[in-house]
Amino acid sequence: MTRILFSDKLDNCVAKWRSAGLTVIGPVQEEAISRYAAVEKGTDLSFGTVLPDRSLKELFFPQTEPMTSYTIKKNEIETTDFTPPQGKRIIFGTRACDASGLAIDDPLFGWDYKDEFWFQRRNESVIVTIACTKSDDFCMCTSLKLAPDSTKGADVLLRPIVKNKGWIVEELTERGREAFAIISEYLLESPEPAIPTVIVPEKFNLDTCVAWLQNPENFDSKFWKEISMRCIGCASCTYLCPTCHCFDIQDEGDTYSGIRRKNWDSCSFALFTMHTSGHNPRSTQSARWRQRIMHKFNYFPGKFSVNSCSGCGRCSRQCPVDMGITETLQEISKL
Amino acid sequence: MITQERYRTTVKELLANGSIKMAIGYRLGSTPDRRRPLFIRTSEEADQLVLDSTCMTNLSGYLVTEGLLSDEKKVGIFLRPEGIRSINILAAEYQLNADQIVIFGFDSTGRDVRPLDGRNVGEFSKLLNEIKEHPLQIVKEPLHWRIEKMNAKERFDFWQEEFSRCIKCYACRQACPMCYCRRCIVDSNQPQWINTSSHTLGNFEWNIVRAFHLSGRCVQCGNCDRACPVNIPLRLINQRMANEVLDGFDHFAGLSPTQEPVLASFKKDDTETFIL
Amino acid sequence: MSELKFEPKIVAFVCTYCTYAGADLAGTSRLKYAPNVRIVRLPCTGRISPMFILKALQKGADGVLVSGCHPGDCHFTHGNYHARRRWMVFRALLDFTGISPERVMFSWISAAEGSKFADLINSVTEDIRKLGPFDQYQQLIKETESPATL
Amino acid sequence: MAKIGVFICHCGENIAAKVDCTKLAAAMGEHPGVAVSVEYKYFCSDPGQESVKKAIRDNNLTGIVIAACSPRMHEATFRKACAEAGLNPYLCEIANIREQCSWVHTDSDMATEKAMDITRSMVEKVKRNNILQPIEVPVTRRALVIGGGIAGLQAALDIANAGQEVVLVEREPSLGGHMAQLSETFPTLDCSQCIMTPRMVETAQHPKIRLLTYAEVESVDGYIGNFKVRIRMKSRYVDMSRCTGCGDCITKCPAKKISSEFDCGLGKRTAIYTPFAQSVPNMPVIDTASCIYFKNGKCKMCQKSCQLNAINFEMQDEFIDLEIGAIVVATGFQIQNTAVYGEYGYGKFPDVITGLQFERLASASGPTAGKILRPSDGKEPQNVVFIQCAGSRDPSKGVRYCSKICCMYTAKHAMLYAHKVHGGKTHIFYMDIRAAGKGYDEFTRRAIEEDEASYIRGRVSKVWQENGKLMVRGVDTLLGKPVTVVADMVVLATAMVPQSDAKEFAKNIGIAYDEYGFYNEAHLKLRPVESSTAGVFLAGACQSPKDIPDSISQASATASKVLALFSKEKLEREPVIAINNEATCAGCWGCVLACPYNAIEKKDIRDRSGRLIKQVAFVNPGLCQGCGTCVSFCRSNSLDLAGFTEKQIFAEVMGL
Repeated sequence: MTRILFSDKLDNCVAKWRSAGLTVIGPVQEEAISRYAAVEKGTDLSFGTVLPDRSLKELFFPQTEPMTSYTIKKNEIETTDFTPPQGKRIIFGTRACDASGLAIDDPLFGWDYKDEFWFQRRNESVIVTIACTKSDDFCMCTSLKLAPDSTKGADVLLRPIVKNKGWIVEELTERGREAFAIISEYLLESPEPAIPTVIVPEKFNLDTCVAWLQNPENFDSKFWKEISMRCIGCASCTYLCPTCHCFDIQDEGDTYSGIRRKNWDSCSFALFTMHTSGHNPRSTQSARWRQRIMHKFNYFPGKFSVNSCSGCGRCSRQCPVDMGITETLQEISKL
Repeated sequence: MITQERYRTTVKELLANGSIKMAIGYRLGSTPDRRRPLFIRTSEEADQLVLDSTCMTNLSGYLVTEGLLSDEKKVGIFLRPEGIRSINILAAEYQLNADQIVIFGFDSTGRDVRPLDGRNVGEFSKLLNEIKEHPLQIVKEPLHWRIEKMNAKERFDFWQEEFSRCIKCYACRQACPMCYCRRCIVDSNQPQWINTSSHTLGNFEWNIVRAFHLSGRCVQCGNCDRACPVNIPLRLINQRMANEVLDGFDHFAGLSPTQEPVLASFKKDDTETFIL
Repeated sequence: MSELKFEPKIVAFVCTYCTYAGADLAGTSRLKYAPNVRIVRLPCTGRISPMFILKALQKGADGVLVSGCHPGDCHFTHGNYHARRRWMVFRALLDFTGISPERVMFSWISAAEGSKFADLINSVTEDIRKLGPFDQYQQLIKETESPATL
Repeated sequence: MAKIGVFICHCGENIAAKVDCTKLAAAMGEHPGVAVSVEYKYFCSDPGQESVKKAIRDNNLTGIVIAACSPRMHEATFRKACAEAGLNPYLCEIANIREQCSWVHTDSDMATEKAMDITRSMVEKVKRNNILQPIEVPVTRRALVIGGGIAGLQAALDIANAGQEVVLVEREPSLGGHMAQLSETFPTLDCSQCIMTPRMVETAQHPKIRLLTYAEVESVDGYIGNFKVRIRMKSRYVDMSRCTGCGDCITKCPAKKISSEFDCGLGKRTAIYTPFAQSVPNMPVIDTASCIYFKNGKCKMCQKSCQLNAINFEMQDEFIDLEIGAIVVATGFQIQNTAVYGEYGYGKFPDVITGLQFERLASASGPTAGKILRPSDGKEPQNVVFIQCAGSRDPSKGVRYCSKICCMYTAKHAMLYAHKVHGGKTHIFYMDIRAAGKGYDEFTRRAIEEDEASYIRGRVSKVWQENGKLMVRGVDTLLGKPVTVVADMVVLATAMVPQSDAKEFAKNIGIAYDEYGFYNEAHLKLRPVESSTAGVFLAGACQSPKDIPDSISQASATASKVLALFSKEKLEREPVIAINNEATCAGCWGCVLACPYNAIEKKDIRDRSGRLIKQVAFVNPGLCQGCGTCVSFCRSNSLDLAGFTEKQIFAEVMGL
């Protein structure tokens, strides 16, 4: 027997969680895009899309985050730190790739300095992943040795049952159990079978690719130039990526007071590595694209033993010139 | 299909006889409805050329890639009329030598693709003048009507809502053939005129300054609008500014390779009814 | 709390040869006008970039005035003609994005028009007072000062 | 770390009565970066200035703000004080709290608040001020005068007489210009040649003047004080070092029926010729278009006749390169082609002539030796009709402007005619009589009252021929009826227009011109003799229609400008100029187009091997006037304006 959360009870659950002080967040279809956003009612949630346009990352690592406000006084500089936001929240209906992304970035944000903004939010969030029953041409979790029902990063895994009537609940962590205890009255024991998880075909052989990338000779391969020739150098792939985590610290304000902020930055930009002298060690777009791939599949795993990619495919899906990790690794596989 | 085949042959011929060193066109993308830029240097690559009504991207921005034109050899490029106008502006702003560009012009109605006569940008001046005089009736989308009915307060709220989504990925800028600056003003930090942070104020400043910098230069190719991953209707602003310079200064961006930039020139009798 | 009267904040960008001199003339003529305006002196209206206007708004201006020499009077022969084009375009852009032309105004004031300067400052101040504070823009500024949500 | 001094002036009671200076000083004293904040009754007084200087020295201030009257009053005073105290004068800013604060506001609290904003924003600005040094441009003390008419001669002589070198370029074979063609001049009726010729001779003989006739300016590069000018010496086919001007060649030349330009087609000349008898230099040139040898390869009569072997048919154009410090453009005017007025019959009826042709008829050295004889049959005309504004003030066919001299010369013509043809009758059709000038109105009154010129206020619609007479149909608007006047000769007061190549020439030397092609002055009122390009000055009718006294005054004015420029070895200029960041410049050249002074050039950036990498804008410090129009155009923010930099203005606005 399995416990089932029926969709018609979702409204009740949302109300219940909210009254227990949790902010409820989930996939929302807005007029222009879909993304994870706070909702007041269960019916505001939308589970129809393969994947929200924007990734889960931004709920933990927002595009701009004030850290400290400062005022330059006559003899000293007064500063007031922003504290990481307090408050528990439940993120209901993430995709496995998005949830995995959080787990991938955890070691990064904690290996020497513990980023309090990231971990405060991580500790206060319950991640409820819904296993995928649909995929599109860009999904590639399986190629990354993950799966549409991967539990990585999740506190609870839900498996949809037929006719979208609800989800089979698998509590994975203590945090997940606590959150679902709040709505236990709406969880029913029932023998409904789960819809089979979607089969995402494998697009490339990761091991082959990694081996190629690790071979120092290939750093200067002309492959990089060919594959990135059409790259226009925008940051839509990095900013929509659930694992890309680069940021820049900026002081912003008038001449004697302002706010120090943490802003997203991207290795796609020429300015990312530009030195004050004017010299740029990554002076070409191909060097920047190579860095992105190397970082995700060579340097990052070298340090944290995990690839910095969860296979969501947003980089390819959104690319203005139809590039992406998929194509690059596919081409590397063929080399 | 006929157009595509003919152009494949032409490109092969021109490559073979050394008239061009490369042609920039389109090929199939990762899904059936996608086309991606293609750099043709060999006959085999020419066989990958696809030309159909879904080829929308204005490829002219690739021409200003550093070093591409510095050997003074010619480069071919597939362009819709908007793209041809881009070439004119790039030439007028000294970013390229128009004589180095071999244009493979095309346009489409519905699913039909037809070639445009001419190879050098100058040969399209009649066509472009016709477009200026008889602009394609832009089908007004519901958003147009909505914005037209708004008062200033509502328009402000509308745009702030749109800009609040912006993540400052600069896909609009990178996709735009006109954004060829070596250093964008948003990346200039002494002083930092535009807040780099992606809060709504910073997003507003960025988008409005980009629109200003494109005024009189935008050809409405739609690259920015298509590139925007968060679907901000940038086309509406650029269209509005194009109308403004056309009505105000009779300036139709990209009409000729010697056209004076509208904001670097003036007429003594320019309208000034708004000045107190 | 007592009802505080709204005092508009107005920033004026002016050229030194005409409008700044006109403002000086208003002073030497001891004309009285509203104290709400802050003047930024530039060599020529040609030097006035649209960025200045945006920064004035960011500093909380409820209205911005840009002013220079009449056409034909420019000390630099045609800086003001260039400025006029930019203004027209930028003004249309602001208007389209919801910043009413009533908040960003342009004028020609010569060095001899001290009284025009005083009158204009008075009328602009009153107009902005009627429009009220630019709450919408100030809301944007406030947002930048609040912690990231969620 | 900034150490700013703030000095708040009471200006007696002028500021202190409205602005709480003590509060202001206290508040500024608390502002970051402010080391000194003091108030005083009169900072502009000697003790006031001394206290500022002392504060600068005692505190090692890095910048000062004087909160006082307008910078237009005392900026120079306090900058000087700064310099005397060892602080760069450009590290001083003025906060205008008098003209723009205390004098114009009634509410003391609000005025104080405003004064604080103004002062604070200037403190923020001055923190970002840079040390600037006046720009020094070396000056080549040699002037180029282009045009050998009366304006050019006057400018050349004035400059040369002051001891400076002059190169005078005239494209015709002789000096003289239009003035040499005139018979008598208004309002004195003295002989034009008589006052002109001595000037021409003086110029030619002047030790400081290098005269280059039959020469044209080929190109002008460089900038004020440092122009590089290339002159094309057109081949005369006469070796000037050998020719003595004996005139034997001219007498022997078989091609004698060539219409004389100098006589406006009323006289004839030879193929080897001097334009007129008093030509300076008095050395002939060969007109290759008319020369029989150049056309047929046979003749060489002139060469045979020349005892001095001065004739050289192989001569080629030569180029002279000159270093020049200042240029006076005095390229003059031409008269409008009257063919546009078909109804006046010019060209169709030989006895319809232009005013300039009449000058030649009336001139003692002219084709008729000063007798007024009509071109068709050489008879003395008994009735002459003058038509004024034959081109001027006529937007439909002619030009919109007034040619300024025609009212006067038509009156003069009527008088000359009356003096030469006793009993002759003159009718003058006019729109208005514009006779503003010393002795001018008196002169036209004389024409009417003493010489019985009959003025008819109205325009002429048609001139036709009937029974050997010219019939002039016009309207007398004062009587309100049409009139027809029978005439033996009709004289048209044609419009003065720019030289036909005026625009091309302006582009060549880099100056601005108006819709007609007259050259634009830098400022119509304040800088009427300077062109838009620093170091290039305008004299005479190339700028707008002018009479002789005006041309000469303007020429002398240009001379004084040139001499002022030459008074020092180096030209010192305010360092408020644009500068370009070459690393970020994209080379779109919008700035080049926007610059009112042509101060922005294209500069090549090359790598070590000399390969061209890119071109960027370069602001010529000699030409930039510091308006900043280029800066706000520059999309990449590469250009900036010293003294009003982006950083300074940003800080100023952010300090408000």
